Amino acid sequence: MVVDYTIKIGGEAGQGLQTIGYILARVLVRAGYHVFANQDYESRIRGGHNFFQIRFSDKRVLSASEGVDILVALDRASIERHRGELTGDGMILYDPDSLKVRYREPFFLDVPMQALAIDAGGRVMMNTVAVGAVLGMLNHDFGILEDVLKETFMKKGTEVVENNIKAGRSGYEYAKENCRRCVFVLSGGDGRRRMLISGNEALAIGAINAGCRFISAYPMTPSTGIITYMASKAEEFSIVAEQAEDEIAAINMAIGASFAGVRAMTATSGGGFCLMTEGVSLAGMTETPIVIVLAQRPGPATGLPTRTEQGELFFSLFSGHGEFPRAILAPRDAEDAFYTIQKAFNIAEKYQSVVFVMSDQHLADSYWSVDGLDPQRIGIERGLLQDDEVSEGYLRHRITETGVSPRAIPGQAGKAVVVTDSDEHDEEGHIIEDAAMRKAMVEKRMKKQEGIASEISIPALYGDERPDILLIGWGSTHGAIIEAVDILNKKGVNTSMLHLNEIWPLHPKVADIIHGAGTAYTVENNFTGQLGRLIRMETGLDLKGSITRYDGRPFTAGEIVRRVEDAING
Amino acid sequence: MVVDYTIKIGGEAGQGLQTIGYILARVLVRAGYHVFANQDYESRIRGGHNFFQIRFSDKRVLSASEGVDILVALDRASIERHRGELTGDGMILYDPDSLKVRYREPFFLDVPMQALAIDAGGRVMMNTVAVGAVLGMLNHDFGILEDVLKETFMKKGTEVVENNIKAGRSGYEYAKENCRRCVFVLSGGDGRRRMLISGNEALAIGAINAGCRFISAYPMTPSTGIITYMASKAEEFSIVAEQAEDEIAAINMAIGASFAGVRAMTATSGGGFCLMTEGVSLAGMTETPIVIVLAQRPGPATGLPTRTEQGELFFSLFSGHGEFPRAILAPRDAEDAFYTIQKAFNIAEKYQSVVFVMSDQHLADSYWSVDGLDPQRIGIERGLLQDDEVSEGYLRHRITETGVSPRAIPGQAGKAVVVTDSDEHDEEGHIIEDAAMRKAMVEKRMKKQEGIASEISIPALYGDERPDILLIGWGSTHGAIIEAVDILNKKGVNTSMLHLNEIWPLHPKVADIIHGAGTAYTVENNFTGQLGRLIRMETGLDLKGSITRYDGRPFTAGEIVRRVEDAING
Amino acid sequence: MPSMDDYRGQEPAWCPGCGNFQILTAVKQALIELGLMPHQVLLVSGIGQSSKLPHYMRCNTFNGLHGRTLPVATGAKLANHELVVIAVAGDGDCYGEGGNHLIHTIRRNIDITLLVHNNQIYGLTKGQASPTSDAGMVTKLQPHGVVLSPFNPIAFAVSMDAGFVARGFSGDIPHLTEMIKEGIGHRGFSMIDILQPCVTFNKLNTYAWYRERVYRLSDHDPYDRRLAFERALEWGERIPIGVIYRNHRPAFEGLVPALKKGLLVEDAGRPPIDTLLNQLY
Amino acid sequence: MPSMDDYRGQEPAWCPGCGNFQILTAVKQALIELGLMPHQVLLVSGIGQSSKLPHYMRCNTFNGLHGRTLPVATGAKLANHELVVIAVAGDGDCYGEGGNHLIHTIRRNIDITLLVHNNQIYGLTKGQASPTSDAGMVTKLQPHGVVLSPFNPIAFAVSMDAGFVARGFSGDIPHLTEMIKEGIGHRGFSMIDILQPCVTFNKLNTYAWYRERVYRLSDHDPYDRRLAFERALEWGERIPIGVIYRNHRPAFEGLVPALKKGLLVEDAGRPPIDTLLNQLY
Ligand SMILES: Cc1ncc(C[n+]2csc(CCOP(=O)(O)OP(=O)(O)O)c2C)c(N)n1
Ligand SMILES: Cc1ncc(C[n+]2csc(CCOP(=O)(O)OP(=O)(O)O)c2C)c(N)n1
Ligand code: SF4
Ligand code: SF4
Ligand SMILES: [Mg+2]
Ligand SMILES: [Mg+2]
Repeated sequence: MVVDYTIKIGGEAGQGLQTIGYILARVLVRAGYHVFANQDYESRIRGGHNFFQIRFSDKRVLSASEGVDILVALDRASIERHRGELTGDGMILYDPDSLKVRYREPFFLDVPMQALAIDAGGRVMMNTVAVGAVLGMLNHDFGILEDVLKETFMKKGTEVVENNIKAGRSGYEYAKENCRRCVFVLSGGDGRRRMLISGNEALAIGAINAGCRFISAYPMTPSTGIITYMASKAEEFSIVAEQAEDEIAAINMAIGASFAGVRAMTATSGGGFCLMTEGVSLAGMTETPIVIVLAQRPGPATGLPTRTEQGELFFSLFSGHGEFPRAILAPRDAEDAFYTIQKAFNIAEKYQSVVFVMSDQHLADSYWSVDGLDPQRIGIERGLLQDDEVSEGYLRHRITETGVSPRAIPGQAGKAVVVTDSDEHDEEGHIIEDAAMRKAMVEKRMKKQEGIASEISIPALYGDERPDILLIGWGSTHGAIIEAVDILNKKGVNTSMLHLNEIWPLHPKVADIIHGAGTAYTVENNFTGQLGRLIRMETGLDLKGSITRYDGRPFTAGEIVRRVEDAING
Repeated sequence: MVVDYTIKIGGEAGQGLQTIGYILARVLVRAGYHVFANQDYESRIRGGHNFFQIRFSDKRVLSASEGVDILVALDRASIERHRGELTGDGMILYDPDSLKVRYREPFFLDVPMQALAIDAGGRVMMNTVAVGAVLGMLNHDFGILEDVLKETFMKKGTEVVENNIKAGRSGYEYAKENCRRCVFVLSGGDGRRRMLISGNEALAIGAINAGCRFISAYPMTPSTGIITYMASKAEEFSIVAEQAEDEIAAINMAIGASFAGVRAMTATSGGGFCLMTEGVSLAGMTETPIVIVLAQRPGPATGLPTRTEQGELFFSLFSGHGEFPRAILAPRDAEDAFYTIQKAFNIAEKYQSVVFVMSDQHLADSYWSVDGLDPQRIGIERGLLQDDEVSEGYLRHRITETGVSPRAIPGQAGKAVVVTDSDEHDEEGHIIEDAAMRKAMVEKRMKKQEGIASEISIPALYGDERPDILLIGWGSTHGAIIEAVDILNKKGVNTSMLHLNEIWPLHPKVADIIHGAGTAYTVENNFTGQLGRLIRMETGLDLKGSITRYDGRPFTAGEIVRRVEDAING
Repeated sequence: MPSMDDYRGQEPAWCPGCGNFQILTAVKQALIELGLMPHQVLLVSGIGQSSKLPHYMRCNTFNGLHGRTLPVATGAKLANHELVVIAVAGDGDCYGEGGNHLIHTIRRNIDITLLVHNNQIYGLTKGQASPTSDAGMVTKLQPHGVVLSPFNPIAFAVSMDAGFVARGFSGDIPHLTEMIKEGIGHRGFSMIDILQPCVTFNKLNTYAWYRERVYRLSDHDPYDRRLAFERALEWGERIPIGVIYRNHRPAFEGLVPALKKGLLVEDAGRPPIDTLLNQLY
Repeated sequence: MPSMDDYRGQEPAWCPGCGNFQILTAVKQALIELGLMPHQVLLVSGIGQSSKLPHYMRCNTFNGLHGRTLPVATGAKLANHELVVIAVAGDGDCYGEGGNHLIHTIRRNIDITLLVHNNQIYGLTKGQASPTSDAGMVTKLQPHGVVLSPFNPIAFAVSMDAGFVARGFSGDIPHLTEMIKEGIGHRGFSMIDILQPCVTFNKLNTYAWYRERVYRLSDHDPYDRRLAFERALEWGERIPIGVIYRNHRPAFEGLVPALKKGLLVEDAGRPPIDTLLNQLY
C-alpha cells in the first residue's frame, strides 16, 4: 500500500502553526517521505483562523489532498471548520484543557498538551508537544524529531533544546500510548535524502546562484520572503538587499544597479507592481536588464492579501506604457522556481529586457520536498562586453541585426562612457526627435522579441500526445493539475496536461498540441481565464473553456477532476 | 472645383506658430470653410523645428493632406524640410531679411515681414503680418481677420488691436500686390457658421457639460490642456481643478471626490498613467465611478513626449492588478470627443466603474471645424439613490442581479453611513476573509461587465457592408482612414471602414462585419497592431494584417492608400 | 448626543494589548465629545493594522490603498467640505509609501485631521523597519540593524510650517482624546503623530519604553516656530507629547474659488455651456 | 587633467538666457577642478528642462523618469560606489513627483550629490506652478494664483538632518562651482538647491529678482542645526546662498554589510551555495 497521509494543523494566528508545521514537515522529509505542505492564513497577526497542511507519501506528491488524516486543532474553530474533512480513519488531536471543551466522539484524541508542556519546562512548548504527539499517533520513530529540535533551538542554548526534546517526547509517548484508534501504517519512505523548500526560498536561492547582487523591494505579501531571505545572506554573499521607501523606488533602484553593472531584481505583489509599471517601461526603453518577481494574490486592490490567485498574466504582459519586448516565466513549483529565476536573469541580460517571474501565494508559501537542486545546471550568461572590447566612442544603443546592442557598463575598462535615456534616443543614447531614428529604434527594440522567443523551451506535455481531454495550466497550478490528470486517466478519461512555465513569448508548439487534442480547457486560478484568452489572441484557437477558481484558494486535484467530469457530462 | 488648400507654418519653438496658425484657422472657419489643423512640435520651448498645418476646403476635411499650397517659413530649416511638399502651384512665404537669405526660385514670395511689423508698431507683430500676407496670397477678404484680431488682442487694449490690424493689413496688401504667381481660387465656402475646436477643448467642455465638478491631474503632454481649460473655468462652473503632487495623488483624489458624490475625472499620458494603475484597481474594488482620459504619446518611457501614438490599448484594458470590469472609449475627433466623454461619465456612474477615454497627441492638439455641438444630446445619468431611498442599514456593496449596488453618498439624507474597502469586503463594505463571500463579490463585480457591454453602440461602418477591403481603426486615425477609403473607392478598390470609438467591451457586431468583408486590416498608430490582436482575442478571427505607423507621426490618407495598394499588389 | 453605541463597529482583529485599541477609544471619545454623528464623519484609511480602525467603529469609511490616505481624503473633503474628514494611517503608510502626499497635503493645508499610528514598525506585514524605526533595530529584513536615520515627523512638519502638529501616546487616552478634538477643531490640516506600541513586533519601543520617556508638554508656546523646532528635536531620554506647533494659515477650502458658492456635492445639474461654445465660433 | 573639451556634449535645447546654461558651466568646471574624467562620473537625471543637462556634457548618463532621479542614482551608487554619482533634477521632479525619494534618500545618507535646478516652475511642460512657486503666482493652470504654501527645501532638509545642505544661484557661477565641489567632496548625501531663472515662464523670479535678494553667506556656522534652521527660513527680502547645514553622519555605503568586501560590480562569478542548500535538508 502507498502511504499518503495529510496532517492539518489549525488554529489562530500567533499560535505558532507555522513552526509546528515546518518542524513536522522536516521530520517527515528526513524520514524519507515526499512532502507537500501549504499554508492558509488571514491578513492579521493574532486570532482568526489559519492552517498549515502537510501531505506526505512514499510517492511524489505535488498538491494538497482534500481529506485530512490527522487534524491538530489548536482552537475550537479548527474543529468545527475541518472535522468534515476527516478521512475514514482520521483523528483529531486537541487539548481539552486549553480548548476548554471535551469531545466524546471516538475520533478525538485528547492530549493534555498544555500540562505536558508545563511539565517539560513551560507553556511555550505546547507546540513541541503537539509535534511529538502527531509522531506518536503515526507510530513514527522519535529520533529524527530530536535532531530537528536540536537544530531548531540550538541558538537558544542547550536548556531550551533539552526542554523541547522532553516536551516532544512526552507528547509522543502520551499519544502512542493513548491513541488506540490510530491505525496509520508507515512505510519508512524510500530512504532518499531530500530537501524541503518553499517557493520563496527557491526564488531567493536561485537568484543568489544566478549571481544576483542586488534586490530592492518594498514589503508585500506574499513576496516579502524573497528579500527577507536574501537580506539574511547579505553579508555572506555580498548582496545589497534594500528595503525601498516604496515600489517606485524599488524598481528604479534595481534599474540603476543593473545599469551600473550588477544583476538586479525586485519582487512585489500586484498593488506594488502597479507602481512599478513606469519603471518596467523605463527598463524597456533604456534596455536595462531587470528581473521582476510578481507574486500574485487576489485583487483588485488590496483584495485578499494572504491568499492566492493568478490574476495578473495579462497585466504583466501589457504593463508599462508603449511597446517593448519582455519575457514571462511562471515556475510550477519550488524546484522549478530555483531554475526558472536563473534563466530569467540570463534572458534579461542577453536581451537587455524585462523578465517576469510569476509567482503567487500558493507557490511562495508552499513547501515541496525536492530530490536535490543542481547549482550548475543553468549557466550564467551575462551578455556583457569584455574590457578589451570597450572602445572610446561606445554606442550603448547600437543598432544591430538582432536588436541587441553590445553592453558596456559605466566606467568599464577605465574609459566607457555609457549614455542612455528614457526619451527616444540615437545609438549613443542621446535624446532625438526625428522620425527615421525613432522608427529604427522601435524596430531594434522589438526585434529582440525574436531572440527572447528562441529562449523559450518547448512546453511540457504530460500524458498522451493526442488526448481526449487536454488541461492547460500555467504556474503554480501544476501540482493539482498533474494529479488530476492521473486520477482522470485512472478513471478512464484519457487526459493530458500542457503546462506552461514559460508563457511569453508563447511557444508555437502550444498550438500544435492543442490541435492534437480532443477538447482543451485551461485551468486557472482566476475569473476570466486569462491563459485561454492569451492563447486565442496568439493562435486564434478557441478552447472549450476555462476551469477557474477565484475565491482566493488553490485548486485541489479532486476539484479539477469534478469540474472536468461536470464539463464532460454537462 | 472644390477648394482644398493646405497652409503650413514652419519655424522654431517660441516663434509663435501656434498663434499664427490658430488665427488663420479661425479666419478660414469664419469665412465658411471646413478646416482641419494639426500641430507638430518638439519637446523644447525655444528652437528646434515645429509646424502648424491648416487644411481648408468647402467640403468636409478630417485629416492632413500631404501637399502644401502655402508654406509660411519662419526659419530656413522650414524651407529645407518642407519645400519638397509644395503642390504644383504652391508658394513659400518668407522674409529675406529675418532669414538672412534670399531665394530665387519663382515659387518664393519675399515679404519684408519684419520691416512691415516695425512700421506697424513693433517686431512682435511679424506674425500678424504673416497672417495678413497669407490672406493676401489667397486673395481672401481682409474683414474677418480684422474681427479675429480684435477679439484676440482686445484684452491688451485698443492700441495693440489697432497696430495688429495695421500690421495684418500691410502684410495682406504687400502679398496681394506682389504675389503674381498666386493662383489660388477661393469659393467663399458654404457660408455656414462653424466652430473651431481641438480635442482637448472638446474633452474639457464635454466634461463640464456632463456636470463634472472635479479634475485632479499632474501636468503631462498631451493631456495638460484638459485641466488647464477646466481650471480657466473653475470659478464660473464651480469646478475644482487641482494640480496634484503626482499622478498617484491625482487619481486617488478623484476617487475620493467621486466617493463623496461628485463626478470626477483625471487626465494623463502613459507614464503618468502607470502611476495610476493601482488607483484604477482601487476604483474597481471600491466600485467608485471614475473617468480617465489617457492621452497617448509614443513610448516606452518618456519616448517622444510631444508626438502621437496609439500604443496603450492593451495597457488600458489590462491595467491595474486583479480582474474587474471597465469600459474603453476612443473618440475619433473633437466633435466625437465632446459626446464620448459625456457618455463615459454616464457609464462610469451607472456601473460604478472605471471608464477610459483614449486620446492621443493627434486628437488632443488638432483642431476641427464643427457644425455645432448639442449640449442636450447626452443626458446625465448619475445612478445615485434619491434621498428618500437611503436607509439606515445602507449596504454600499449590496449584491444585486445586475451586479450594480444602489449608490448613496456619505452623509446623504442626513443618515447615510457609506463604507467601502480596498480589501475584499462584505455587502456593507467591511473587510472579509471567507471564500464564499469572496466568490460572490467577484461575480457581482464581473457581472457589471454585461451591463457595460449593453451600453456600447453598434460600431460605425462606412461604405459597403460587404467590401473587398475593410479597414478597421480606432480613435484618432478616423479622419485619415475615412479619407483613404474615399480615395480607394474612387480608384476602384471597393473599400469600407469599420471604426471603433467604443472599443471595450468589444461589440459582437464587429465579428459580423469582418465576416462580411473580403480582406480586413487594422490601421493603427502603433507597432504591434493592438486592435487586431484584441479582435483575435475576442473573436478568434485572424485579420490579414495591420497597417501600422510608429514613428510618432499621424497617418495621412495618402499613406494609408499606398499601404493598402502595396498590400493588395504584394 | 451621540453615544459609544452609535459608534460600535466590527470586532477588532488586532493583537490583544495593541496600542491601536487605545487609539480607537480616543477617536470615538473625541467624536462623541464633539457631538458628531457617524454620518457626519468620514474616516479615510490606507493599509496596515492602523488602517483597519474605521471598520471597528461606525461611520463613513473609505479604506483605500497603502500610502494613499491623504489624497483620497483631500478629494472627499473638496467634494463635500461639510464632512469631518479624518485620515488614519500607519507610520509606513504615511511616512514611507505615502511620504510625498504628506509633504503636499501640508502645503495645501486642507481641513483634514491626520492620525498616524506610529508604532515604529510595519505591523501588518510582520515586522519590517518603518521610517521611524530607531537606528540599530534588528528585524528579519534588517538583520544587521536599521542603518537609515529615523524620520522625525514632528520636525519635518514644523519645517513644512504645518498648521497643527501634535504628538500623542496611545497609553494616555485622555490626553490623546484632547489632541484629536483640538486637531478636528483646527481649521486646516492637523497632524497627530501617535506613539503606539506594537506588542508583537516592536520589542524595543514597548509601553514601558514609552512610559519612561513620554511627558505632557506644559509651558510651551506652540506658536513659536523656532521653539517648536527645538521641541521637535527632543527624542530619546524624554519625549514630549502635546501640541508642538500651531499657526493659523488660511485653510485650503477657503482659497479654492470653486467652493465659494457652496458644496461641490450639491448637484447643480447640467451647467449652461453656451458661453463656452460661443467662444469657439 | 580633464578639460572643458573632454566634457563637450550635445547642443543644448534650452531657451537662450536660461539659467541652466550657467549650471552646466558650473558642473563641468567643478568636475574639471576635481580632476575627474568623464568615465568616472555618472549623471542621473529625471525629466524636465534641467534633466536634459547630462546630454549637454559628456559622461556616463542615465536620463530616467520624471521624479525618479534619486532611486536610480542610489541603485547605481550601491552597485559601484567608486563612481561619482550626481543626481540632476528639477524642482518639480525632485520636490513634486519625487518628494518621497528625497525624504528617504536623505535618511539613507548615500554619497550622491543632488543638484536641484529650482526655477520655481514647471519648465518643460510650459509653465505650471511647481512646489516652490511663490504663493499668488498666476499661471495658466493656476489662473487664480497659487494657493499652496511654497515648499522650503532647505528647511525641510535641515529638519531631516541631511548631511550637506546648500543653496546656489545660477547667476553666481564661481560660488556655485564651489558648492558643487564641496558637495561632491562631502561623504554622504549632499543637496544643493540652485536658484535658476526660467526666462520664458517665470516672470516673477527673474535674474533681477534673485540678484536683488541673493547674498553669499558668511560668518555662518553650518554645523549648528538651530542656526541652520533660522537661516533656512530666510526667504523674501534676502536669500542666503552657501552651505547652510552640515554634519558628518556616516555615509550609507559604509554601513551596508554587502559593500565591505569591495564593489558589487566586481563580478565574483557564481557563488558557492552549498551551505544554503544544506540548510534545507
Ligand atoms: C502598494 C502596497 N505596497 C505594500 C503593501 C503591503 N503592506 C501592507 S501594510 C504595510 C505596512 C504596514 O505598516 P504601517 O503602515 O506602519 O502600518 P501598521 O501595520 O504598522 O499599523 C505594507 C508594506 C500594500 N498593501 N500595498
Ligand atoms: C510621470 C510623469 N509625469 C509627468 C510628466 C511630464 N513632465 C515632464 S517635465 C515635467 C515638469 C518639469 O518641471 P521641473 O521638474 O521643475 O523641471 P524644469 O523643466 O522646470 O527644469 C513634467 C510634469 C512626465 N514626464 N512623467
Ligand atoms: S502586529 Fe502590532 S500593530 Fe498589529 S495588531 Fe499586533 S500589536 Fe498591533
Ligand atoms: S523654459 Fe525656462 S527652464 Fe526651460 S529652457 Fe526655457 S528658460 Fe530654461
Ligand atoms: Mg506601523
Ligand atoms: Mg522647474
